[in-house]
Amino acid sequence: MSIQLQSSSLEHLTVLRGKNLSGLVQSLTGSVPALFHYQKFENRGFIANLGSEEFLINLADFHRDQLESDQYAFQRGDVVISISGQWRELMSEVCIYDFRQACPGEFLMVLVAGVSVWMLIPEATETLVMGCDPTYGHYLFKTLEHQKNTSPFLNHGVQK
Amino acid sequence: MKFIDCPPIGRRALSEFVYGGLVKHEPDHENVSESVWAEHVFYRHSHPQIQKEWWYHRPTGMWFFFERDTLTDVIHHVSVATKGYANEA
Amino acid sequence: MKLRLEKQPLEWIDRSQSLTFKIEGESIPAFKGDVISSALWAKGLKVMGRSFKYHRRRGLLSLANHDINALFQSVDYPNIRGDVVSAEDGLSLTAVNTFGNLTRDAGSLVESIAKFLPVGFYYRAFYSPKFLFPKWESLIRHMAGLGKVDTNWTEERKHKRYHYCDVAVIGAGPAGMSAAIEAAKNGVDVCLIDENPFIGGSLDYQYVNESSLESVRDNLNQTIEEMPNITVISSAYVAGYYGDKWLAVNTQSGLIKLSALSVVVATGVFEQPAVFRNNDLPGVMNASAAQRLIARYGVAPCGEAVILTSNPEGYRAALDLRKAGIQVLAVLDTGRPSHDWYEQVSDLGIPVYKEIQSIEAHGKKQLHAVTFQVNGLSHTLDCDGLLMSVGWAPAGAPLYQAGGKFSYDEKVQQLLPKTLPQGVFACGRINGVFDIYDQFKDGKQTGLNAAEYALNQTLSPCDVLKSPTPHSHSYPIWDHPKGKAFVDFDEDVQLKDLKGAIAQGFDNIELMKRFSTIGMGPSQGKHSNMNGIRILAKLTGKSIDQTGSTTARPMFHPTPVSHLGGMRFRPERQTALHHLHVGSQAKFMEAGNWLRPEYYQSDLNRQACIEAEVLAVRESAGLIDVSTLGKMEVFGPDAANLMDRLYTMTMSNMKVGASRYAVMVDDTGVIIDDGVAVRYSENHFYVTTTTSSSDSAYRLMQKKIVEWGLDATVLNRTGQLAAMNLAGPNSRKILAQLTDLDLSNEAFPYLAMRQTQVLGFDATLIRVGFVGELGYEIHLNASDAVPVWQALMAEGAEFGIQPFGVEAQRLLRLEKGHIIVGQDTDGLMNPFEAGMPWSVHLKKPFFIGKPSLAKLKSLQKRKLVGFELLVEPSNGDSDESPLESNLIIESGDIAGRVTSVAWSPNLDKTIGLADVTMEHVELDKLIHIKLTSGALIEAKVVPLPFYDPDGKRQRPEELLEGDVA
Amino acid sequence: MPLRLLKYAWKSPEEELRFFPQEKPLEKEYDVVIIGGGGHGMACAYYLAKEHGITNVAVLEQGYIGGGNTGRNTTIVRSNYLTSEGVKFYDESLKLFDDLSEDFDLNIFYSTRGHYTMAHTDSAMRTMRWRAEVNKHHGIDSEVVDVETIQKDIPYMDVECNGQHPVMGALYHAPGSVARHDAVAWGYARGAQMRGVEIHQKTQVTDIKTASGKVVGVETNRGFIKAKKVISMVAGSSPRITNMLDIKTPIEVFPLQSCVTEPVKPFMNTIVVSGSLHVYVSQSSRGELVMGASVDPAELHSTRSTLDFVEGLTDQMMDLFPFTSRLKIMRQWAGMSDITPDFAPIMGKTQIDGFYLDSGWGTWGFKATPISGKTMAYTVATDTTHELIKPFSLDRFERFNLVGEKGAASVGH
Repeated sequence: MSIQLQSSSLEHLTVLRGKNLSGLVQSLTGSVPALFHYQKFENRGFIANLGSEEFLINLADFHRDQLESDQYAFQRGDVVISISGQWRELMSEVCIYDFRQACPGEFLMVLVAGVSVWMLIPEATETLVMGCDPTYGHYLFKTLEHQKNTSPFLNHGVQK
Repeated sequence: MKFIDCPPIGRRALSEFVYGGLVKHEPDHENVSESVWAEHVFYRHSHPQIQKEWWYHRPTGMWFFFERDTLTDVIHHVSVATKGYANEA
Repeated sequence: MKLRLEKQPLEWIDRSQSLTFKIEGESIPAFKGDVISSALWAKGLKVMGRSFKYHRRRGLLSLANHDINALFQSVDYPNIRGDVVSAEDGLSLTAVNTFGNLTRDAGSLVESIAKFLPVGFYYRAFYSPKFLFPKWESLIRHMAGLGKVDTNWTEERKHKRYHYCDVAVIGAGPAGMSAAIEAAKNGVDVCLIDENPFIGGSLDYQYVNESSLESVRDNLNQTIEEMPNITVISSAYVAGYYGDKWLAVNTQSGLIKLSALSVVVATGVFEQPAVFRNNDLPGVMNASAAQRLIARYGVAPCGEAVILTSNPEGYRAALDLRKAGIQVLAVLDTGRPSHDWYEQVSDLGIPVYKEIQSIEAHGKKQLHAVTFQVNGLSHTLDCDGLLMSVGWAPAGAPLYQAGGKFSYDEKVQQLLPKTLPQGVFACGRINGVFDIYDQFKDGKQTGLNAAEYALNQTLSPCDVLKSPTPHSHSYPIWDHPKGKAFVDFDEDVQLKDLKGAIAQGFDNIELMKRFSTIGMGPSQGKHSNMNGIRILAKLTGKSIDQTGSTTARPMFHPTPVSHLGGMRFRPERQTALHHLHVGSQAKFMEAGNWLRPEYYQSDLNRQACIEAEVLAVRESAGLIDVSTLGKMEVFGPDAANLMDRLYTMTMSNMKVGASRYAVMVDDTGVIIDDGVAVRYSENHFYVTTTTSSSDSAYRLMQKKIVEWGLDATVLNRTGQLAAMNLAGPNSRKILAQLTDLDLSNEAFPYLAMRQTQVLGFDATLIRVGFVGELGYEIHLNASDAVPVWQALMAEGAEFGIQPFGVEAQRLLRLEKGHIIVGQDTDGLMNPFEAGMPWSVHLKKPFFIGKPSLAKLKSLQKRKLVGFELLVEPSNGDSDESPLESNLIIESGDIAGRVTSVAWSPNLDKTIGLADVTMEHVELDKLIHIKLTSGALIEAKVVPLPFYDPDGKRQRPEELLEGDVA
Repeated sequence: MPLRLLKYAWKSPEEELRFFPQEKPLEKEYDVVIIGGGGHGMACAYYLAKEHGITNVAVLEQGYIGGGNTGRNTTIVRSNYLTSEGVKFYDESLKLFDDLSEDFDLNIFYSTRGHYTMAHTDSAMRTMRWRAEVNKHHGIDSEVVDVETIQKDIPYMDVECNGQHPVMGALYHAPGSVARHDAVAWGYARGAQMRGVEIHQKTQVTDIKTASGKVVGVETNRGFIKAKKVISMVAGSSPRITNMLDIKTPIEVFPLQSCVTEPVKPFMNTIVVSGSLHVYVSQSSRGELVMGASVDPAELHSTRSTLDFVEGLTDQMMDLFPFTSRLKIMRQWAGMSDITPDFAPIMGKTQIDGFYLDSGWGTWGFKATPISGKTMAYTVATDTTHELIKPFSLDRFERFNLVGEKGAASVGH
């Protein structure tokens, strides 16, 4: 089964918190994704809606001076893992979430191998992008690699 | 192992949640008697019943209210814990 | 005697692939596809195991994992089940629990004293005189247990995975297959699970020779193979039904945790042995076992067979044996048959004895003859096979675990599902449906209903198809004055044992089970519980339903630890500076799921390394990674109000740019966390928590914001930020090299906070004094931590800066009398007891635990105090030092305990903190520490802090501004 | 061959003396009604009869004798508690246990194995030393041992724990024992019955009646029974009973699960507990490894089993004992733990005259069986709270006078 893993970081990853963030996001990108959805932009850019008072963004265009009062931005150094190929199969070993319900465009926050991660659910054949707290990054990557390399389920599936 | 339908985050496994205890109404600190306070802190009727509980969803950091039957473990109602909700009604 | 037959139409073995394995040194030929038991039987080795208590010879009983007669040991595994484990080339096995081997087992001497060992004998002896019990116990333990563990076995961990479907069908027999197909036709995803390597169930061993079913069988198999929405999981069993339709499916690759919307239980029935004298002789087996042996492995169960039956299935077995060329001497029917198979058997000229009244088997090492009575006349037939077909018990484990209820149906003489939880269905023989065509129909109806349930549709009505006639004998039990009528083969429980237990008052199902151990062996009652219930009901004069049954708990079959445990998913965290610590020879210690440098190793011993780090901080400069502290941003219009409510001290009057110690208590006033809070702006605070409570404190903060309805936000930045503490008299000089900020006392006093840049990176600096020297805590983005640490170390090199670890910090803070929450405090300590009454601002209108603290203030019974030893251990009679948790003993009573203690190289004495009762808190009071050896040494209560009491070192500018307690 | 077995050899089962006498008809009134026919209830009845001559007693059991937590625990007995109150109480219990077989004329298989509580962190080591010091002060055999000692005594344990959370030392408690749990309940039951106490199984208390603040009797599924003294000894069902009297308590009920492996030849002679890894294990006389962990994460009045429990437990077991990966889990089950905020029991009188409570047993009820029965019997018979249970009164909470057992009890069983 073909699965590739790659670990990286996102230079402009930022969490926005505060009031009237929809307005800010609108001015940055021209639209606002629905709750727990994301929109993709070029150069790994994206903007994800985590609720009326929170957005996770990776946009080179964003600058702190665009913030109004009661708006806060905090840099994020998440470890970002890209999984290409049959990522759903790999996830079935480490994540209880039923990915049958995950649709492209969804921003999913879920536990993977005991660590909280976020994911950008991609189109069918595209690469999954997931991020986690940087201090868990080495553990998560190591764990996923190990599962990928050793699991009989990834080689044979559940069917005999 | 259970799945719970949690608007707005969908059908989620209970293993993603942390139990946060009963939803209780804290007495006013200014005028509370010692016995009322002790009752609030310690005492309750904890027989099997449907009770309203705090449950924390770890990946999103959201608090939910579950109305759960402590006899059958059936969760009858789920809602996002809205601000100030616990102090109402 | 060779018992291998000609090729059978549906056999599982591949005769083109031969292999050899060994049992106790003897070579056994086998074909690929054989199980251990079938290969042994084929070779004529009918003694496959020795029984648990009496070491009696045991042969095939169920050939279906319903008993453990054939249990083996290899060099790698204990308790290998011969009936279901494949014969592998080169495998070498021995029997388990023998004192010798299968042929000669000294353990069988036990049987000669069996009359002294009635049911529960071990409760009645061995305890008096008391001192002898350990000797008896050792003997009992010697006799106990099955396979042997080799403690040098390496760890095996299998993979686990989750899988999701709409309808899960357990059991791929005629009903289960029909259910799966019908559900799939309705457009849902189906998983069909069967414990055998091939689907088919009874179709493939009980109905092999029914020519009318050939096309039906082919059709079912082909449809299942072709339907894309049916996933077959074979060689897999449902170890347990859990929670809301979660099935733990154990496969040979590992555990599949299968979640379904509806579940169809088509697990069928376990054939139950009859109970009569010597019913355990090798050669006496269930009729279905004989049919499996022939159909799957092409092995004859015997040369000359007698069949004991109470149902049509026994006749079907007779036909199958005859077809395989085995002589059937007679069919012994407990009733008066009238069905088609009986006619067929009669037509073949096989004698049928009706309404037989008793039965008994004979043989020494294996079955030689059967004696039975008809019309008061005794008959004996010499034979080597006695096949029992007297009834069935539901394989109901998943239904019981799902909360289903069974009740006894007198018509079918079987326990049938009575009420089932929503979305859980049963079909086939477990449902009492015995006609094969009805089984297809029942499966189909049920499959439709399961699909409808999964699709949230109204369920279609079902016909009741259960058998109009019994398929089980209501009491297949024939007593004999000489006993040896076995009910539970695993545990060697005989009919007389159950009678004994009941007679003594263990006369309800659970007590009888616990006293006699029926059903408690590895088969968990699959072949014994039903007979046990029948016996109890009969002897107590109750109905089966009144008698009830024991609970069928997971596991369905014993399930390997390696499968259940699976891979290790134990998250571990590393700070951004981890690799620098590794490069500096850090000795790491675990702190929750973090790794932290305990100290940095050099040529010196541990203690000397730590002391060198301590001295560097006191004399010049040290640098410690404190990134594991919880780090929370608190902001929003109500941020100040929130901070006031969370912590015992007032936070709202803190100035922007200031810091303050922060203690959090729970509702009962117990200290649960501490840290440092700073104010970035009117509506923006930043607060640290202890390493261990970062997650729980964050959760609590979020919860309280919701509960109190405050317009504030908290963000957990623990992993996103790094933090380090630069401390020591030269810290200012070193830091000044990396920042343009005015670090002078006037511009940046003690307890102040400044947001600035360090080495060009955004950073927060806090002038803290945890270790009691001039010092700066630097908080910054984790990605910037490495260059800043390296620059500080480089700039500090000329001052002899040292990285220091947790141990040095613990000593440094002890010299300053600062507590560590969780070490100096316990699960009940409040701030008054911790010696920090100044941290409780009871004048605030509201904070967590305030009413408790208001009460506890006047109830103080103990307090943390500082102490120093009067005589250093090195100067005393012995050199034993006090340890943390040594007790304070006054007038013979416990008056407290040492919470922290260390020898201070700076003060040249041993100092510590002790939690003592209020009678002993006065300064200069002598207290007595009881050393681990029991010796008492004297210590004196002294003021805190021990070191630099005026705080001149941490704030050389004297008190200028800031928020001082 | 012990001589005792000879006398059974020549009898048919029917000739044997009944272990339990035939149940007598339920009377309309008793001096004392004990709710709950588990170990505690039976022990209380036994001591009421034996030591106080009170025999007009009915034990009402909704199921069968010993069918609650008595039959669901992992049978460990120890006294290495953290507080003086706990240590004294459990030490008395151990002394009683030691003589029970002879008292009962029934072997309860009281087997002294030695009990290790492994410490995997600095702070656990401090707690172990704290317990050891308190224990020693009260004359309990208890000490902190180092890794070398552990390895010598349990050579098959992986003290490195697979590289994560290695063992740093342990609390060793030589008197730590196991006993055949069912036999304890049966022995007390028989002893009580022989002295005239009646045991009524399948008799469920549905209400407790009071008049002017005093107990007058209990309502059951078999009718009303008059009694001036009613003792609730129902562990996980305590909140259901206290609710009948509108008594609020700090008790919360959590499932506590256990499991056993298939039997293997005995190789493990000690009891091993690891607080950090949430495992405790001993090997029974049948050869099964009997294992447990901490309570379930949320309140529940149920004895259902979960997969999460057995997955977690086996995962941690393999860290301590790698070779157990090749054993199989045979059966899992659960009991209901009635847990208090300070992890100490609630015992003695209540605000209702004539209603006595024995509850809050958390995960330690079995080891307290003899002493609970004895002290509760004393308290009920003399109407004076027994000295040993004074610290465990229900009203300690509103007085903010909690017992500090939380530190130690959370890790040991």
